[in-house]
This record gives sequence, structure tokens and C-alpha cells, in this order.
Amino acid sequence: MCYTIKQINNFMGERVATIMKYDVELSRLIKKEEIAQGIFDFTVKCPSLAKKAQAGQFAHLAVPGKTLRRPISICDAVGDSLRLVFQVRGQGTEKLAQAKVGDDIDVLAPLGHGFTIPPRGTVAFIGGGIGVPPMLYSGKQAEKAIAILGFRDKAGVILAKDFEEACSQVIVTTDDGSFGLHGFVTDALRTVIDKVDLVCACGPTPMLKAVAAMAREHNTPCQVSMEERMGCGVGACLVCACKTKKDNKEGYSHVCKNGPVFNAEEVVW
Amino acid sequence: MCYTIKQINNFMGERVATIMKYDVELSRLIKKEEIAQGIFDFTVKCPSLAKKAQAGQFAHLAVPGKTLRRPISICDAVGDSLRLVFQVRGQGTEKLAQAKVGDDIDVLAPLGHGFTIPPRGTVAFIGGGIGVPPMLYSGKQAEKAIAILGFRDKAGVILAKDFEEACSQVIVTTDDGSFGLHGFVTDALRTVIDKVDLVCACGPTPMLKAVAAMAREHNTPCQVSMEERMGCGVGACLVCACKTKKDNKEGYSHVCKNGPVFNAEEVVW
Amino acid sequence: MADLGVNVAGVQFNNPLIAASGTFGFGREYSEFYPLSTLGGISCKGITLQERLGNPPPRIAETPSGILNAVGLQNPGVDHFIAEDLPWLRQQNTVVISNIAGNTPEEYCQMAEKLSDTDVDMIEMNISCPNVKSGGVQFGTSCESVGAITKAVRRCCKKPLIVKLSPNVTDIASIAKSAEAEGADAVSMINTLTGMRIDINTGRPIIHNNTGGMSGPAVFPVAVRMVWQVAQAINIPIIGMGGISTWQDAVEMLIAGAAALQIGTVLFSDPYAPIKINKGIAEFLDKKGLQSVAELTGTINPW
Amino acid sequence: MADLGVNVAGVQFNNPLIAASGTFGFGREYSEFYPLSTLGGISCKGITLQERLGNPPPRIAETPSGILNAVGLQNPGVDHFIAEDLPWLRQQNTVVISNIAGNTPEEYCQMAEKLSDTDVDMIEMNISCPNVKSGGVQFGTSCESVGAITKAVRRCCKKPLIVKLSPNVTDIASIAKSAEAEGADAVSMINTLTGMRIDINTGRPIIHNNTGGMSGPAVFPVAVRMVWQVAQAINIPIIGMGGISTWQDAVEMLIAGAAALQIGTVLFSDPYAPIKINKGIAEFLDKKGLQSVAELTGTINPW
Ligand SMILES: Cc1cc2nc3c(=O)[nH]c(=O)nc-3n(C[C@H](O)[C@H](O)[C@H](O)COP(=O)(O)OP(=O)(O)OC[C@H]3O[C@@H](n4cnc5c(N)ncnc54)[C@H](O)[C@@H]3O)c2cc1C
Ligand SMILES: Cc1cc2nc3c(=O)[nH]c(=O)nc-3n(C[C@H](O)[C@H](O)[C@H](O)COP(=O)(O)OP(=O)(O)OC[C@H]3O[C@@H](n4cnc5c(N)ncnc54)[C@H](O)[C@@H]3O)c2cc1C
Ligand SMILES: Cc1cc2nc3c(=O)[nH]c(=O)nc-3n(C[C@H](O)[C@H](O)[C@H](O)COP(=O)(O)O)c2cc1C
Ligand SMILES: Cc1cc2nc3c(=O)[nH]c(=O)nc-3n(C[C@H](O)[C@H](O)[C@H](O)COP(=O)(O)O)c2cc1C
Ligand code: FES
Ligand code: FES
Repeated sequence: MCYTIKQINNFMGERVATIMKYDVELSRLIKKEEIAQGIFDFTVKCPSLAKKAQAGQFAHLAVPGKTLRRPISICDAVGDSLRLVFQVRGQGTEKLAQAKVGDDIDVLAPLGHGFTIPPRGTVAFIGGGIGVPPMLYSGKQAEKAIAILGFRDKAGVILAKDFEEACSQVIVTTDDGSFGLHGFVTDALRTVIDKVDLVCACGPTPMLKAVAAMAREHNTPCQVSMEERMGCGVGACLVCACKTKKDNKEGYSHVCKNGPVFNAEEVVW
Repeated sequence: MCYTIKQINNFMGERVATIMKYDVELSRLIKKEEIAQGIFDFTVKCPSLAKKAQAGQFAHLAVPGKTLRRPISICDAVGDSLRLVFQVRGQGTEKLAQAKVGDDIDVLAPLGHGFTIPPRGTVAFIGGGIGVPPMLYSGKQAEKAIAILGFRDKAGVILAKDFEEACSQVIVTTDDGSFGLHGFVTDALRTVIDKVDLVCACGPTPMLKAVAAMAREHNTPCQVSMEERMGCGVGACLVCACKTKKDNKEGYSHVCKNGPVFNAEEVVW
Repeated sequence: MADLGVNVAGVQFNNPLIAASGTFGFGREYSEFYPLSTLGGISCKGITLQERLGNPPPRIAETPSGILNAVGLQNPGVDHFIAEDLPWLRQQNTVVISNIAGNTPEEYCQMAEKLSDTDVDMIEMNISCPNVKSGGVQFGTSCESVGAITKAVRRCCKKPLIVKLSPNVTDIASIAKSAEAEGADAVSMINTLTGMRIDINTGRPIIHNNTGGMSGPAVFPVAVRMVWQVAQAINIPIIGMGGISTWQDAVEMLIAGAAALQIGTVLFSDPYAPIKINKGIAEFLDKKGLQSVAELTGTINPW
Repeated sequence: MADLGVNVAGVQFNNPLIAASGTFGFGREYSEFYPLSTLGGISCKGITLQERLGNPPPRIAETPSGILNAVGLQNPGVDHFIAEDLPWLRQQNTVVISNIAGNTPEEYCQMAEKLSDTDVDMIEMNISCPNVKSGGVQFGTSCESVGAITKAVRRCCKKPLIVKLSPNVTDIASIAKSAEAEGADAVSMINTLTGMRIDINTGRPIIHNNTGGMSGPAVFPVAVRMVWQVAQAINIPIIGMGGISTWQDAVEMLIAGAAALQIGTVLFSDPYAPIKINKGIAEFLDKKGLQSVAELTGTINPW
């Protein structure tokens, strides 16, 4: 069997969401805003991807001139668009932030295993810093959502209004008390944990660890979204290793496929 | 003696045309036109460079994402701007062609040894294909200029009007006769060579060779502009070698510094 | 239209593009992008006799036009591969190459024996993995050791045997000759070039293994040079790889002397790269009036 | 503010940035951009005993994030250098390093002797030029030959002797050790990595020499890895180079173990790079509260 140009073209034409699980879409940047110093809020139009997106999944964005894509969580999926909020950290995100409305961004999405949100009950969605954005779409999936959003200071607060609209309760904390509660997200979690059925969290590892510990203390199930440097983004190259324990055996799971969301109990901190 | 930040800043501030011979200027693209299929006409504003430019010199343009600059001849220097006309050949010129009016281009210029045009007399300026642009500014330097411009076909003809304004006589030739004279630039040169005091030429090597041979036959001095792949562009790295003969000794001269314009007699074809 | 099929050591591929070992797992993930028959073949993730957990993260870093990786051969072991992955792979209508790595020549032989009794198409012996303490690289850097291990594995291997060469050597052509002399049916090259990046704020190497293997466009010129050098030294086919990311690169590698190609890192930038590259090769062959890929292989015209 | 000065083998540099041999000629051209005292030093274009014309063009090709070159040591010969270039260079208030290449150990010695009687500050022995048939690379690829030639030149060289190492080897640390054992005062590394590009339309290598030496950002991770490996193996200072193009790269190379740096290819992209890089290093030192470049050298914290 040989491979003809016709077949090749067919393959390229046929790669529609209904046939293949993974898809790349050249997505038009239709809205762009710098919502805090160095934090960008992008809305990209990608109908076939947006309709498949689930809470806690991520998009893998090609950056012109870079060999590796950059993983960015899905902050929200509305109609035929995805909302992606990211912080400029290094060269890739800096380049991404230069995209102009009207530019096309090469998006591979939706990837990974997201949050598993039960149809009923109260869920606490905890975001720390740039871990806040993915909790928005997640929060929308719960019957009753309590959002706890932690930031360094007032200037870093993002998306507070969006959460107000999406969740039943929103608690904002800042490390320095310049906005909302003075303290850490765990301080806020302590005040509500007795009324929640599940804790979902995304943020820096020390925060996740603390949240997981508190949830465990209270016998509350907890799901955490992990970060690791990625290659393929789909589970083939095995670079995005995260140490986990299953059936009492330690090994490496992969953030891009088994995660980014893991049961907190599985993670070997 | 140590190197202080103050000194460093001073160096960067002081690198003005009056002190240093070589200079780089971030030059605003103020006009851009595709004057033939794949051939772009850029006007960039770079006051300190433009005022130093001489006929036959070139600019070395940085291309975002590329390690090497691209050498492009100075087509014209008017007021505080340089005009650069180039053809898309590979990845670098393709990227350059994507620049938008208002973008800044990093220009190292004017470089090289250009045409030496006597104050009196008739000079034939011969350009072939993308070798045509540098003859424009050159033509303006002569008391009496006869421009001979060769193209493949009518669609490839560029700058004919500009030459009409700048030169006393303009002969356009096309290989297929679809515009102007049917034939090569040498066919046209033959008709005028007896009245010219100097021949200046830029174009593909076989053309230059033929022009040089004809000039030699007629005992007319001839200067040719050579091309070679470049690194530094200023004569330091020695990569842009062109075989030349001086005092009967063969060796390699360097297109970026000794050239691009050489006396045809020096070149070992 | 030109035929994209190639034959390497008696094995027929639908087209010259093979997924590079370690970048494509055992194919399942990329089969969610397109049918795996899109590829001429798949070189599976390197397997070892026993399961391996691999290195702690971070396992990857970016470099100018390339990446470093140090996965450390995380894999479920040869038995698991044969039981769980191979049957599925066999149904994908593509050539299946099993990539193996061992701590000792005996381990290589044991794996080759096990795989010889399966229906894998070829065995690729990785003697060049730079990212594990005893993952083969010590076998790959001298002519003697390459000769010895090739000889040993050749004896217990009933499948066509590909020896995968390391670029981290002084004289790759001599090493290729040793592999050929001891019975390799083909060589594949290059594995990754050892490199390192350091986080300047912490002083820590970005990769937990300290060093990692460089791949991607940055290494392409080194790969082309080595394929050319080896093509002049041996008569068995070369599977060329290292930084191929466009159809032009693929054509260049074929011209340098490769009979087939592997592509890895480019998949991370563009999962659909194999389709685009195959299309480009086919059009190039047509433009040049060539009937097959083999007519392009080794057509370099050196100065 | 931190002091940018460094001391390598007893020679004091105003700052750690040295122009890399072959990219800077004998300094005249770049002195038209800024005073050469902007640089800590200049490693001059490699010279040979007799004048050399160099290779036919093309001598350069572009690669992803890098370049290939094969100039073939075009130079006017050591006597011309001493008579015409050195006196001018001496007035530029920067350290002058003479880079030499020979066909035989005797030639190296003859040049070293001639230069020992001049006021060059240091001699850099290039035993790693990949672009000429007998331009030293054969001396640079085995421990024995590196040891032998270092020993020979050491005896006739009254200046601090730098041995410039080739990256095209299996084990650069052992080679560095041989150089150290036989009396090298410093090593500089890396020279270029041999690569090749082919014009797919003609089948011709883009460079007339067929292969060329790769430099520029693409090779940076290989250079960092090698500097780190060598830093663990020897006690003499390392002058690190290979793809440095930003101040971050410079800092990374220092952290890996370099006492001073050379920069080459980046000058082609940005002639002013030395100024920007020095500024970045100085600010980084200040931010980290370090008093000198030496405090940064070798501060890597491996896993
Ligand atoms: C599943 C997942 C979801 C994420 N969601 C978001 C989000 O919604 N918003 C946001 O601002 N950031 C998010 N991140 C982090 C984001 O991917 C990194 O900040 C970004 O990749 C850094 O790229 P850079 O080019 O700025 O940095 P560079 O340092 O130039 O990147 C070099 C390489 O390291 C990788 N890298 C560097 N830092 C990280 C990191 N923290 N995590 C993973 N890879 C990294 C890059 O992807 C790249 O491959 C997420 C990460 C993961 C794994
Ligand atoms: C002194 C001089 C003046 C020139 N003036 C003009 C001009 O006015 N208009 C114009 O269209 N072209 C001009 N050229 C040719 C122009 O430099 C090349 O077409 C251009 O560099 C090709 O770059 P690329 O990125 O398109 O090709 P690529 O093939 O991607 O380039 C790869 C490398 O090869 C070099 N290269 C490729 N072709 C040439 C070539 N013909 N000459 C020199 N280097 C080359 C590139 O500069 C680059 O370093 C001039 C060349 C020289 C030497
Ligand atoms: C993440 C990753 C994992 C790899 N794992 C293996 C492996 O297990 N066995 C092997 O022989 N090569 C392995 N390689 C090397 C590739 O097969 C290939 O030789 C190299 O990446 C060069 O090709 P490329 O530039 O197209 O990626 C790996 C490469 C990468 C990037
Ligand atoms: C055009 C060119 C010419 C070179 N000539 C020499 C030389 O004569 N002697 C030498 O030791 N190294 C030579 N080199 C190697 C450089 O000195 C340096 O080792 C290498 O380019 C890596 O550094 P970089 O990436 O900063 O350029 C040359 C490099 C280039 C690009
Ligand atoms: S990024 Fe490849 S397996 Fe996760
Ligand atoms: S380009 Fe460097 S000498 Fe001409």
C-alpha cells in the first residue's frame, strides 16, 4: 500500500473533531487584554476545540521560533472560543504575549485529564496566583462552587469579577492583606472546608501540598492540577513526569495525559 | 582600568556617525511596495546612515530569528532615507518581506567599497535582474549616465521610471523580447560602448563576465559588483571570498570590504 | 506520481518516514491524530529487560532551535511490550521497529531473543542513550565495543538488526564500519548530542540528570555531516535522523545518503509533520522526475 | 559595582569577554564600531607559519540558530602578523591573544618561538580547526597527540599557553587533562562542531569544503556541557565559548565553570553584543551581591 498525495490531503482534511481525539486548530486571537502586570487574557476562536474542552484541561500553544509548545490551562470555554490566561515568564510566553488581535495561534487542545466534578454537591475551587484561571471554567461545572483565590497582593488580583458571576461564593486572599482576606488560601479553606464535598486546586506546589494536607485531615477528597515541563503534550514522550503512587507502588505518571489533574492522594509530594 | 556601566552606556550613546565609521541604526520602514512578483521596494528612515551612503555600497539587514544578516545593495539614498529593493529568495528575505510599514529594521550600513564614478564623462550602468537596483543611485552620480537594464521578461521589469528620471538614456532589454529590446544587456552595450568612458555593472556572474569581456575588448574601464555569502559584512571574518589577482598574484579578496565593487580586471572569473 | 516506498534491509516501508524512538511512545497517542499507516514505520520507545521508572523530572529543556531530554528510558519492560503493545501496533498497518537498550550484552541478547519470536519487523539496538548510567552509551563509543555487542546480538537476533549510533564520538564512520563488519543490517543515526542548560538564578542544571540529549533542528547539520561520512564508509543502509523538521530537511538527509528517515522532535512542534514532509518529498521527486526515494538516496555531489 | 576584571593564567583582562578567533580578524574592522578596550581581549584570526589563501567560496552557510564556516585559515602568516598587526593591536588597550595553527608540531613550535619574542599577551594553540586538511584537527582528537603537541609547544613558548579544544571528540575531559598534564596554562573551548548543509536543488554541499564548523546559539548547550565536564577534570582555567549570544548565556557559561569567555558568531548578528553582554553580567553580579566574575565561575549546583 502506498501513500498518495490524495490520501495525504485527505488526511489533512479529515482531521476533524468527530474522527480524531486530538486536534490542532489555527485559532484567531479575537480578544486580548493585559489584566494585570504581565498577565494576558486571550480569547481565541477554535470551534472544534472549544466544544470538546473540559474543566482542568489545557491547550498546548505553538510559539513562533520555538521548538516546544507552551501548555496553558483552559480558563474558560464559551461558545466557539477558548479563554486562556497566562503570565509572561520566559521567552515563549513573552513572544506569545506579542500576538495581536487578528493573528492566528496554533492551538493543540483540549489535552489531558481535567477535574472530575460531581453533578451534585459543594466544591471548593482553590487557585493560587497564575493557578487561578483554570478554576473559572471548573467552577462553572459544580452545582455549588466556593472559589478561593489567593494572590500575592492587590495588584496581582485577576478574574475576581468573573468568579463572582460563576460561583456561589468567592473568597479572595492576599499574602500582604492589600485586598480581601489577609493570609493564604488555606486560611480561607479552613473556614469552609466542613461544608465542601470536594476540593479542587491549582497553584504552586507548596500550596497544593498544604491544601491536600488540609483536605486529608478533614477526610475531604481533593484533586490537584500539577505542572511539569512538557514535550509532546499527549503522553508519548514521557518527559512530563510526576511521581505518583498507585496500589502502593511508586512510579512516574505523566502530567499531560494522566494529569494535569491528579487525585491528591496519588501524588508523591 | 575597569569597565563601568557608565562607560558602557556612554559607548552605546556615543556611537554616532561622526565618531565611528560603522554604525547600526534601527530604521523605521516608512514605505513598502511589491514592485514585481516577489520583489520588494523598502524605504527606511536612517538619517545617520543615509547621509554617508555611496553608490554601490550595501546595507546588512538583521532578520528576526536568523543568525546572519542579509546584504542588500543601496538602491538609492534620498534625504534621511535609504531605498532597498530586494527579491525574496529564501527564508531570510521572505521574513524581511513580511515587515510592515512602521516596523523597525536593524540596518548596518553603509558597507563596502562602491563604484568609483568620475566627475566628468559618460558612464554605462548595467544591471541584470535583481542587479538593477544598485545602479539607480550610482547612475545619479555620473555626469552622463546610460542605463542598460536587463530582465527576463516584461513582468520582471522594475524601476524603469526611476531610471528614466535619473539617467540621460535608458535601454531596457528582456530575454524574451516582451518589453524593450529583445536580447541581453551585452547586445545593448555593444550599441553604446564606443561613447562611454566607464562601464559599471551588477547582476549574475555570467552577465558580469560577458560585460567585462566586452569592455576589455573595447579598452573601456569596467567595474563590477560581486556577490558572495557573508558573515560579519565588515571584513573581519573572511568568509565572503572572491578570487582576485593583484600584481599578478592570485588571492582572495573580500566582497564586503574590498568589494562589492571590483575593477573587472582584478576579478579571476 | 513517485513511489514513496523504501526498502531497508529487506523490510518494505510505505514511505521513508519513521517515528523516532522515544518521541512516539508505542504509537497510541499519535494514532489519535491520524492513522499510523501515515508513517512508514514506528520505532517504539526504547525498552529494557525489566521495567524502568526513568529519571526524576525535569526531563526536558528548550535550547536554541532544539531541546534537551533525559527521560532515562522509562518503559514497562520487554515482556509488557510484547504482551500489551505489540499486538495493537501490529494492527496499524505500519512497520514496527523495537528499540532496545541494555545494561550488559547479555541483556541485549535476551531481549533480542524474546523479540525474535514475535512479529516485530526489525530490532533497533540503542547503544547510544546518553541519559542513563548504564543505558548503552558505553557500548556505543568505541569500535571494539560496538563490534563486540553487534556480534553478540547478531547471533541471537533473527530479525533485521539496526544499530543506532551516537554522535558523541570522534569518528563515527569507523564505528559504523565495526557495526557493519559484525553483521548489522542497517545503522540508524544520530541519537542525541549531549548538552546541558543551567538555570542562572539557581545554578541548577535545568534537567535533573544534569546533562541531556540534544535533538531538533539545531543538530541537523551535524546529522547530515555524519550521515554523509558514514555513507562513504559502509554499504548497509542508513536510517537518517536528527533535527529533520521540513520536507527540505528530509530531502537533504536522503541526498546525504539516508535510505529512510526518522523524525522525532518535530512532532512536538507539529504532530502533523509526517504528512507534510511526505507530501513535500513526493512533490520534490515528481519535480525532479525521480521515480522513487531510492533514486534520491546518496545523490550528493561533493565538491 | 562589581568588578568585571578577570585573571586567566596570570593575565589580567578588563572584563571576561574576548573576541573569538576568526570572527574578529585582527581587530581593525570592529575598532570602527567601538574602542577595542570595550573587550577584555582579542583572540586574533588563526595564523600559520606561511601565508595561507584559504578555501574557495562559499565559505559560510546558515543553519537553524547557527552557522557553518570553512574559511580554511586564510591569513597573512606569522611574520606579517608580528610586523603589521601586532603593533597596532598593542595600542588598543586590550589583551592580545595570538591564535596559531600548524601542519606539524615543528610549525607550532616555530610560531610559538617567534611570538614569544613579541609582546603578545598569550598564545592560543588551535589544534582543532576542522576546515583545513592539515590545520591541526588531527592533533586535537586524541589524548596522546594533544599531550605530545602541548609538551612540545610548552617548551618553546614563553607566553601563557592556551590549548583550544575541539568538541568533535568522544571524551573532551580526558583530552583537557592531557593538555593540563603537559603544561597548558589554560584551555579554551569549544571550537566548532563539524556539520554540513546541502543545496537540495543541486546536490552540492553549500560550503565548498563540503563540511564546515558549526557555531552560534545552536551549539551553546554542547559547549556548556563540555565546559562543565572539563571544569571537573582540570584545575587550570577554562575560557568558555560556543554560541554565547546574550548576557544570560554568558552568565550560564561562567556558572558552568568558565573563567573567561569568547564570543564570535553573535558579532555577526549584533556587532555591539560585547557591550550589551558586559552590561548584563555586571548587573547580574550586582543583583546577586557578587564582587567579581570569579565569584560566579563554577558555581553550578548539580543535582
Ligand atoms: C498543564 C499546565 C497548565 C498551565 N497553565 C498555565 C496557565 O493557565 N497560565 C500560565 O500562565 N501558565 C500556565 N502554565 C505554566 C506555563 O506553561 C509556563 O509558565 C510556560 O510554559 C513558561 O514558558 P516560557 O516560554 O515563558 O518560559 P521558558 O523558561 O522560556 O520556557 C522554557 C521551557 O520550559 C517550560 N516551562 C517553563 N516553566 C514552566 C512551568 N512552570 N510549567 C511547565 N513548563 C514550563 C516551557 O514550556 C518551555 O518548554 C501551565 C503549565 C502546565 C504544565
Ligand atoms: C553585496 C551584495 C548586495 C546584494 N544586493 C541585493 C539587492 O540589492 N537585492 C537583492 O534582492 N539581493 C541582493 N543581494 C543578494 C541577497 O543578499 C540574497 O538574495 C539574500 O541574502 C538571500 O537571503 P535569503 O534569506 O533569501 O536566502 P537563504 O538561502 O535562506 O540564505 C541563506 C544564507 O545564504 C546567503 N545567501 C543566499 N543567497 C545569496 C546571494 N545570492 N548572495 C549573498 N548571500 C546569499 C544569505 O545571505 C544567508 O546568509 C546582494 C548580495 C550581496 C553580497
Ligand atoms: C524525548 C525523547 C526520548 C528519546 N528516547 C529515545 C529512546 O528511548 N531510544 C532511542 O534510541 N532514542 C531516543 N531518543 C532519540 C531519538 O530517537 C532521535 O535519535 C533524536 O531525537 C534525534 O532526532 P530528532 O531531532 O528528529 O528528534 C529520544 C529523543 C527524545 C527527544
Ligand atoms: C568565520 C569563523 C572563523 C573562525 N576561525 C577560527 C580560527 O581561525 N581559529 C580558531 O581557533 N577558531 C576559529 N573559529 C572558531 C571560533 O573561534 C569559536 O571557537 C567558535 O566560533 C564558537 O564560538 P561562537 O559560537 O561564539 O562563534 C572561527 C569561527 C568562525 C565563525
Ligand atoms: S509531554 Fe510528552 S508525555 Fe507528557
Ligand atoms: S563577510 Fe566577514 S569578511 Fe566579508
